[in-house]
Amino acid sequence: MAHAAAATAGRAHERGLDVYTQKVGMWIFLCSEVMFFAGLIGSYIVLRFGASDAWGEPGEVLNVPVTAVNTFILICSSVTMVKAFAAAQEGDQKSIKIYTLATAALGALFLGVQGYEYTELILHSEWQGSHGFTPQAGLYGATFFTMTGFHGFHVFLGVVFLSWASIRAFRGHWGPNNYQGLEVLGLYWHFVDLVWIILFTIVYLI
Amino acid sequence: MDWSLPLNLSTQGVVIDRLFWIIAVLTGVAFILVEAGIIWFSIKYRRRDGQKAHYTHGSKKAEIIWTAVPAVILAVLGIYSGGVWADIRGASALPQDALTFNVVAKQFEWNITYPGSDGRIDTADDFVVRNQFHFPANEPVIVRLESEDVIHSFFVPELRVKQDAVPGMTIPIWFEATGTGEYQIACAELCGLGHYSMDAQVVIHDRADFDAWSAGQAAGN
Amino acid sequence: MSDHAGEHKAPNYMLIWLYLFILTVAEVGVAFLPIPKAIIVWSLLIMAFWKALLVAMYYMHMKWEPTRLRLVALAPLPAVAIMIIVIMMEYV
Amino acid sequence: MATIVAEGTGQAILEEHHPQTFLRKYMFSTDHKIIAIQFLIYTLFFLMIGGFLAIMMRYQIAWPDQTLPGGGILPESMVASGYMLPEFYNSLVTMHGSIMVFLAIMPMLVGVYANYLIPLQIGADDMAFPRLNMMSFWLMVPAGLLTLASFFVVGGAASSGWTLYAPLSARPDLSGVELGQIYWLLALVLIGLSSILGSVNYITTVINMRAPGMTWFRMPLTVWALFITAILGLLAMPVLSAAGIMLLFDQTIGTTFFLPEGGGQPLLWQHLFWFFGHPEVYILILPAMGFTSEIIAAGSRKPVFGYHAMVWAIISIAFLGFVVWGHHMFQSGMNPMLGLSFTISTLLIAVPSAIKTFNWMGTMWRGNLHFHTAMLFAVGFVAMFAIGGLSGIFMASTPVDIYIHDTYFIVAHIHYVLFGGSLFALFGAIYYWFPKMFGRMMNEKLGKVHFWLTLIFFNLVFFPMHGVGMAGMMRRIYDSSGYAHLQGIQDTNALITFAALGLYASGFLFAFNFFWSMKKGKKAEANPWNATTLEWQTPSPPMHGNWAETPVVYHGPHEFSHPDVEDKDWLAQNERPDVVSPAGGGH
Ligand code: HEA
Ligand code: HEA
Ligand code: CUA
Ligand SMILES: [Cu+2]
Repeated sequence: MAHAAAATAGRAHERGLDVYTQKVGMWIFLCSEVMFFAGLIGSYIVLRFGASDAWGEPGEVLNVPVTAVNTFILICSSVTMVKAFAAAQEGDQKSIKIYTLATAALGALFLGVQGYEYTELILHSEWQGSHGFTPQAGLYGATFFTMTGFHGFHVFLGVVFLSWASIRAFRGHWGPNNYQGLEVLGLYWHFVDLVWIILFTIVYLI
Repeated sequence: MDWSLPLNLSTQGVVIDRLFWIIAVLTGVAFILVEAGIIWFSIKYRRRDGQKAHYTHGSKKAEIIWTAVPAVILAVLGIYSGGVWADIRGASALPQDALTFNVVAKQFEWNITYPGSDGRIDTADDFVVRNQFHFPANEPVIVRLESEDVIHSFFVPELRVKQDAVPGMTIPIWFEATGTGEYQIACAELCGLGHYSMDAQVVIHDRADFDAWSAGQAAGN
Repeated sequence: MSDHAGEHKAPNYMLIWLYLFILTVAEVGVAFLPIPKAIIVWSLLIMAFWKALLVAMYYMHMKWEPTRLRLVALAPLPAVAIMIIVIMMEYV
Repeated sequence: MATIVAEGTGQAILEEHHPQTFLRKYMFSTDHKIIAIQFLIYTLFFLMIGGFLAIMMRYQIAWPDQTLPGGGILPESMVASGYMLPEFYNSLVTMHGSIMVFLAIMPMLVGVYANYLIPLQIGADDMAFPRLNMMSFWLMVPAGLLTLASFFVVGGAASSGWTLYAPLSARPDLSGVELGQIYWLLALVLIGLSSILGSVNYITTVINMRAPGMTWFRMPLTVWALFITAILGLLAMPVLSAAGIMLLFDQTIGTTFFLPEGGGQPLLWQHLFWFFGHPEVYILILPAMGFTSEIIAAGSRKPVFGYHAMVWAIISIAFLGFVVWGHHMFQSGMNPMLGLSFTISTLLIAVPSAIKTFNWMGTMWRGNLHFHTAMLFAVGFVAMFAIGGLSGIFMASTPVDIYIHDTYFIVAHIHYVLFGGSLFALFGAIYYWFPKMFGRMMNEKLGKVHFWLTLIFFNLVFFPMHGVGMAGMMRRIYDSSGYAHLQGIQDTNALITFAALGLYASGFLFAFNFFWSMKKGKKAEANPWNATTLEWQTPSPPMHGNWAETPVVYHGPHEFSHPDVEDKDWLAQNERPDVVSPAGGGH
């Protein structure tokens, strides 16, 4: 990322978005992510409309309290992420390290809780008289695992990138002249959080 | 091959064919306009050294004309098509109390459930015949399409009827034959390796013949 | 370098966090209230939308971005709306 | 996020002075021009494969009762005792359509030309994200390998049509195909990822990296078309990926998204597929329209007639492209109430297409037409696309579609728009930009022979298909001899097959010209067509980094035959304005 700012400035260009290229690129990429999740969520809505009897009441199978805590974890990771970015802008090296690392850790924690949730569902729950709530458990199971699974996959990628950002933080890479990488990564991370907000509501609570 | 639509034997077919030929004329005119224009320009304005092309960025007037004219034609066509479509497939187009058949598609055959002697479907005297669809001419009939496995499509060219049979759905369509004879149901949706040979016999009778045939079948059951 | 993110006073990120926290608690609470399902669903959707908006506006800095970038971000929404509405019409 | 890091100008220039290994320079290059050439070779290869599958299909259709020549070398699961098996025919149709759309035409339009032309035509030194760009090519490689491999796995290649309608595509027990289908779905996900990464790159590059003076309305129409196409891809591809993944789960882990036995919805697949699929067909035509505009302007020595209208037509086609998908589903059992709105929106989309068609003719009007091969193909495009577009009007009318849906009338439409449209324009583009890409000219004599053979054979193959469709011949059937209503068309089918052989053979004439010219062609100057856009104002082929110094743009994109310019009939976009009275940015 060292030359990112210089590179953009070095290119004589027509007035574009007045925003540096990496950030524009990330927003555009997020547009496609919106469509991807819209495909999944749209299918969920349609399938649920078509066969509403196949769905459980909130809390019937899915463990809402645990997931609420998990949601809270993800929200916390969003605030640490944005704090890391703010720290980079101010050049507060100590905070940068703490916050990037915290974000990565919270992301990993989220995945851990999700893993626990999956295991419990698959091994120890009852759904429509049969043992275990799996992706094969009708449309309810299929949509649940597909949507939360793909979200989890996005979190996983985020954790990988965040670990890389943390390593860089410890090498003193980020600072007031070099915060773009954190900002772009932050956009991705907040988007993943945002998707979760929607998923949590429609999958667990409605 | 003679560039015509095959024999038409249904009331809907009359309207469909008329619409087909209306569009053929409209698009035919557009076709000649475009192709003749291209050929003419290609010859008339071919390269001549030492002469410059006419410098212009376009003409508002011309552009408005060739936007508006197609727009109007297409709008009229759309509304007309919509009307015909509503008559054929609209929610209220399905005739009341018409003779009804269940047609169930599966790889690679058509099973037709007949209403039997009481003329009503879903009663005890219904009977099923495989790959033979008999029905009377000159009255509307309803076909309730279902499929047991994958998507098939109920296609009888002479009746100008085509409708997919989708597993998990029951789709009613109707038509009225204007003549008698023997034809074929073809399957028009790729449904597996036997798709090409998923045909069934269609026999359109007079009402009296149909009743006689139906009674004979019911007795044979 | 014409980046606006650095020009505004940083918002109080913790306050947004508190907001999100309260809304999450409220959502979980509402979901189990003994009131008609339709009311629950609509209030949940509104709260979820509100939370999403908070994240986008403050954490993703949409509030301070130039309008053109906001338009980029909003571009897929009409497509999403069309897709979902039309597919839903299968059931009316 | 490592991949989002930009490669700076500085680094690009540094690289130039390092001796590079073959691997660095041609295999894992991040130079958009090299990546474009990689895509070109890749897509031409798949064009050849896709064409070959079509020829096998045609043979079967024309002579269903005869053995397939050379079929003996194929395994028993494809050709048994000399006769092609129906399941192999279904694989051929499916993979012909899929390969042509996803591995030949789409990556050729976008992977090759968006890559090559966008930076050059807007005056940038490379893409915004060169490494992402390299990745989008290398994702296509496993996709292609999976596709080829799928023919040779147990059960054969995917065989439920390029539209992959569920439940057939999701039920190995009903289709007989398991691994082949899975391979193809995996390939599709890779292709989706590749084209999303590509789109991000193209859009960002156009938005943020235009040279000074390159305002939106001075961009060449090719850039406009590719930019809007990228937006279509960005928003449509992910939906296909999502749907494809659900289908993959139905196929492999026993979910039931599209299977009614488990409460799923077969029609949901169709909605998702066509929500992607219709924008996809415009992905396949818009860039072609862009190339055509450019080539016709240069060939006519005139500015594009109605530049602004052309831009707005592209935008409205793209926008409307998202609201017409239901026209593929008129007979699918979809709620008939939706029929009318989809008919209207579909017919509406013909209006911007009409604007474009007439504006191309307007560009030729009172021009000074130079019929080099590229120009021939571009004019051929207009003539053929109009036929395909007009046949679309028949199907857009719901009642008529009842009869012609899933008949060869549709097959005729597909090929007039995809071959007569996209591929004609692509041939034009190859002839036109070849000198820029390889620094040599293609042979004009051979090119003209190739054009006329292609035009004639193409029409002999596909025009009679309208008649075959009117006679009622269904799509995707392996043998039509069992149908009474299809008895009269067998001679036509044989004629079509002979012509298809000729068409395929002309393809090899082109291949010869292509490879021969690459080595032996006449050396090309920087601007062999005397064209105005920026890519012609730098050497052929351009150096790494594209420009000796960043160009500054003063004029609209197609200033040919400007009355104030003496002694030549063109005015490059970056020529200083003192040559003429300042031309407004909007022209
Ligand atoms: C490049 C690809 C491409 C393009 C550009 C188009 C363009 C159009 N297509 Fe096509 N279409 C396909 C590729 C394409 N299509 C494919 C691949 C399929 C089959 C998929 C499958 O099932 O496998 C298909 C199928 C298809 C169907 C479904 C048929 C069926 O399965 O039953 C329909 C129905 O409405 C349709 C309509 C149209 C229309 C109205 C246009 C319009 O955009 C055309 C507009 C252009 C013109 C009209 C010509 C120029 C205008 C004039 C000269 C002006 C004067 C005209 C008038 C006044 C009428 N197409
Ligand atoms: C762009 C897309 C494209 C192209 C170019 C073609 C080209 C051809 N197509 Fe295809 N076709 C489709 C897209 C395309 N098709 C689609 C989407 C379907 C629907 C599939 C489905 O139903 O699921 C279809 C279906 C289809 C059918 C219907 C089958 C059926 O329903 O049963 C038929 C039947 O005749 C057919 C025939 C042909 C023929 C004879 C050609 C010929 O024009 C081929 C001639 C070959 C060439 C022009 C290649 C020449 C190039 C070279 C030789 C390469 C040179 C190499 C180098 C330089 C390295 N096609
Ligand atoms: Cu049944 Cu095709
Ligand atoms: Cu379409």
